[in-house]
Amino acid sequence: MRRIEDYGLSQKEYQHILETLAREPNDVEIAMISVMWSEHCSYKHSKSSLRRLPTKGPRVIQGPGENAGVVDIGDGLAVVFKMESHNHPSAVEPFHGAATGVGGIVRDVLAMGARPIALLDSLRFGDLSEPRVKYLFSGVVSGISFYGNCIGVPTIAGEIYFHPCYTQNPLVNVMCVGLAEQRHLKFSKAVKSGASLLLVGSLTGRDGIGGASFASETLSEESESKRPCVQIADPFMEKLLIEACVEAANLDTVLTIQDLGAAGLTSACSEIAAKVNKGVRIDLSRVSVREKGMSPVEILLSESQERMLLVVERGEEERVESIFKKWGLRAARIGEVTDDGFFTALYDGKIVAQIPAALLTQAPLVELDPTPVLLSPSCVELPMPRNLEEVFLELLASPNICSKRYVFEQYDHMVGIDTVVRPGHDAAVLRIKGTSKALAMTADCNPFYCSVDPYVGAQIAVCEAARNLIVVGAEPLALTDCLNFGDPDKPQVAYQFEMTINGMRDAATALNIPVVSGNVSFYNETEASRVHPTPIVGMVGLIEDASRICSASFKNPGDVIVLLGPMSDDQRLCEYTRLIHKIEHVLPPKIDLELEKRVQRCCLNAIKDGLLNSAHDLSEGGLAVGLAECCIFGGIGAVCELWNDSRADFLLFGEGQSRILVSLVEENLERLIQLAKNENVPIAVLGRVTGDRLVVKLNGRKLIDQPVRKIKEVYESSLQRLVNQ
Amino acid sequence: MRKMYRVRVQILPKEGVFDPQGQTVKGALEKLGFEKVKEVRLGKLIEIVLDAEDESQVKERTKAMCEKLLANPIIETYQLLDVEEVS
Amino acid sequence: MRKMYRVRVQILPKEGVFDPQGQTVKGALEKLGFEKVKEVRLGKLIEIVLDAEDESQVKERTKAMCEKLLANPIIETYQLLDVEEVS
Amino acid sequence: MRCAVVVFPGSNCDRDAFHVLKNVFGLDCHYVFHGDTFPPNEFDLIVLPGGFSFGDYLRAGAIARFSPVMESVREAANRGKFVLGICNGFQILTESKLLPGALLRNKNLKFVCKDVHIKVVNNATPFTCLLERGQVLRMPIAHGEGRYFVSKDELKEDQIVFQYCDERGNVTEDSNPNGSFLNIAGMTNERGNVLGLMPHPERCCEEILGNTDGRKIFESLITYFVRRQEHEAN
Ligand SMILES: Nc1ncnc2c1ncn2[C@@H]1O[C@H](COP(=O)(O)OP(=O)(O)O)[C@@H](O)[C@H]1O
Ligand SMILES: [Mg+2]
Repeated sequence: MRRIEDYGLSQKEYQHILETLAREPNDVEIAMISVMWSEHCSYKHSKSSLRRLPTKGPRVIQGPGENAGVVDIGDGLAVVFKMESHNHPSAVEPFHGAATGVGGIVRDVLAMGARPIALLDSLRFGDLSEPRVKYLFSGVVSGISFYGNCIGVPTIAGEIYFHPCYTQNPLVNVMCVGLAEQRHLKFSKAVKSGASLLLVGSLTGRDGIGGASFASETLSEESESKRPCVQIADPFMEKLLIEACVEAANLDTVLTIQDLGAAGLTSACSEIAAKVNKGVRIDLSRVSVREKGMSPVEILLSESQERMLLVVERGEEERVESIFKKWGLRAARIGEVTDDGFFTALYDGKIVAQIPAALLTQAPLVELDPTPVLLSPSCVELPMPRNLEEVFLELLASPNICSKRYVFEQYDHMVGIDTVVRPGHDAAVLRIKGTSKALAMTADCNPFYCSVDPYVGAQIAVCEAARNLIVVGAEPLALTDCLNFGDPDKPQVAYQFEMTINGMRDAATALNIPVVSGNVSFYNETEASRVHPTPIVGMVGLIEDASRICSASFKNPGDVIVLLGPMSDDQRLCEYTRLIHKIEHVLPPKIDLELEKRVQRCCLNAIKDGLLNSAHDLSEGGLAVGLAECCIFGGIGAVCELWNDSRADFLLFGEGQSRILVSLVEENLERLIQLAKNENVPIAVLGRVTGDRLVVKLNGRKLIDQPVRKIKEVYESSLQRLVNQ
Repeated sequence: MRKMYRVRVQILPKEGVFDPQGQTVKGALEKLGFEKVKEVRLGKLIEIVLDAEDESQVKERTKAMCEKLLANPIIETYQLLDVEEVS
Repeated sequence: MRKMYRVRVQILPKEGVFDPQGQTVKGALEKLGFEKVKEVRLGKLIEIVLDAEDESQVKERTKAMCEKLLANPIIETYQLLDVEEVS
Repeated sequence: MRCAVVVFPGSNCDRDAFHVLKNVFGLDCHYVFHGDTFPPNEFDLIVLPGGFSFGDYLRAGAIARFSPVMESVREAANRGKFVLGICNGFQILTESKLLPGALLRNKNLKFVCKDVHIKVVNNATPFTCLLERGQVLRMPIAHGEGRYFVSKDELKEDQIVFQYCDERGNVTEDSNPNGSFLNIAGMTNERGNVLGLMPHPERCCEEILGNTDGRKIFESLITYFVRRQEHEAN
């Protein structure tokens, strides 16, 4: 019986195997099953909850279930995207862990027959004052830079937060967006028996064996020693794979494409087979290996990077092979699709494993056992700081608010020459050559909100992502997510997870934004700490008319500054309470999904009508930071006068939701007010774009009066200073 | 009396760790006609000049530097190549 | 009879070429308390296993590899460290 | 003007250069694969694009220079055809000895992608004939190995075409993004028909991208080419 636990299987799971097989599995088979049934591959803790998410929409070509989601954007084109985590590998070896994370998600997009056109990265680290955190941060950023730059896919957006809960559990989530002609998309349903399996790309080595199981465990001393051989990134190989796969995808005789990720060949082959109720028969002796003496199990479970599997019409292999050869890559026919539903692996002419493919892909699900966690109080009486201008500057310098320029300047964000709105704004925008369209993309999640109220936090993550797209003039198309949590067998974690799913479901339903792909990463905890629930939302939007792209920067002196949405003094959790008052256990801001929807619609219509010169979503740091950012981006000042009896600190820094700061020429103001009225959206004129200082007055009294040059300096130099300290 | 030493350290990818850099160089060498090349591994060479009392102190210090900073034990091994007194 | 050899080559930035990597490592070492470090230079170490008739052939080949590909004489110098027969 | 964009396996700005030459300037443009060769008179302009030609793990451009296509590029250069190496293309040109010097890791050891300003030092080249001496252009850079190094005796002043500078054209240390010797951003060969530059002119040729300063380099080339042809015809 010891052997079962060694494989990380439960007694119950083992019984299930015995019943299905009607015999004992051999050593190879049980190893395959055990990896495939790890949380990382099987989603056994999350699958049933994920079913609650809305996944359908008129534009959705492919929702969850394939390597990446696919959305129709007209002109015969489709946008393909997905997000994935590489947290555990990055905690151990930040550079190669993050780099291989980029590689993995790129191959998911490639597998759909799309050309990768953009990367986004969502990162979480501990406090930057710790040397180990600095090491992880620098390693992760240079790993992403190394890989993304080399493969020529621009990294155009992302987000970074710092909090001690991530000290030992950094999060590295990467999203890839691809573009494809619809007629060249590849789906697993095209797989037919008799078709050949071609393994292409890198040699198969011993690297990463057991990686999936490793990612399905809490990090501890013991897991340090169980650590699989670290995977080394080879972006040049990936670049060759991209070119060759994109070319091969143009052939109708290439039926489907599958990446090799966790659990390597075992996972790739069983997915190909099980999705269409077929089997596969592969000969492991035909797999080109990097090291001598690799055993069948090692070949089956190797997680060597930069490999893909192509399912090719029988007799058409040569044509495909010649494409790969042109790019200097090998393609080996390792087997074929069969009718029998079995995953059969041969080695040296002998069968070494033969089990139903569906047994591998359908692990028995585990029921979550959530225990509600009491919510924290909503209000506390906080003392009023003496000098709000100092608070303002401190907030601008907070690593959670300040510019991430230090990071995104290390990423090539222009290769491809489509980047119209560069990183640093609400959402990045890529034009689509040969059309009048553009795509906007963003990734968002405020983990502090989620830690106190995961339901509201998840709603806000979805709303904020959508708002970020709206303000550049894009219509949100669909979202992908990466759900980062602790150990799901712990009742509090299970509860956080369930509430998060509900929050995402409700917001996505209200805003009509389907979920088309995603990823779950559990076990982001150590004995000492556990990550905040961190459901990253990645979202892609469509701009029909690329000449109507809006951005956050104030543009022209004399323009009127207007707040769309409520003038709020929301006194709940925000960066201000955390940073200045050291309070992080109060409820996050409220969110009213109906209001949110109306504000977004109003703003989008105003942009489409050409009324606005700038639009900026208000988030961390509230109104004051929002104003500062518009000034900094535009290199121009503003004077705003607020008349309000509420608390000055929360008026300036509170993070009330559903608010967008816009600027426009005075002639358009009437029309904007009319639009807001029609949508029943609160609207307030705050001031004007002018001069070279940001001045904010409340009830006639100056609260902030700073040169734009100075706040720009604070905002843009802070991160680098923290890293170098 | 303190003396000056020059020490050289090599850092190579650990046995079993994939070395795409070495692979690429090997491929290029083969293409250039050096077909007899069986294996190439690419690593770092670090030359350090330091002040110490004697050779054994140099060695001990250098070892500490490697373990603390110069080598990444997860993927690399280090080796002291030589120590030489310099004036 | 042909034999297998392992040869090691070091490639260092040429005198007069600024070596920011070496500088950075030196700075980091000092920060860690290794204050006696006077100078650090960072280069490449390439280990090549190849087939040859004898040592002198190995040396000649390796030299050719360095001149053709491995080192750029404008910025780097190379040096054969050792040749060793392996089985 | 017939143009070629050379494609190394790891080139990743090849399609960008192609798009600009073909769709922005309407030139007759072709891809040439690294393993192919072409007759020396086939193309009037050959672009070596940015990217990571062969992964560039050893040294940027070190392996690319042995590609068969580089023999053709060399011959075309000898015949006075225009050769433009951008970023990785610049690195390949120095490795190939078509240009003097070498490109080293950036001084701060980090890849850098941002807009910089460069100043026209020499406008007596086909690449700069429509520009004024001292004129300042804004252009994106994106490289990890852009620190230009050349020994003094190898350098002839008039081979320097562009220098990194500030907005007003002052060549300062602060405006040097990678530690290049003399802030050098672009160099030609002695004859003036081969230009290597680290900034990416192809990234700033269209209004929608917010900057069209790069057009001036291509426009110069086209103008020079037409003038030369007229001259030869007479
Ligand atoms: N949080 C989620 N929300 C929606 N879909 C999800 C989520 N997590 C995973 N999925 C979907 O489940 C499938 C399996 O995911 P995953 O194992 O990460 O894919 P892959 O094997 O390509 O890495 C994918 O189609 C993915 O989009
Ligand atoms: Mg996949």
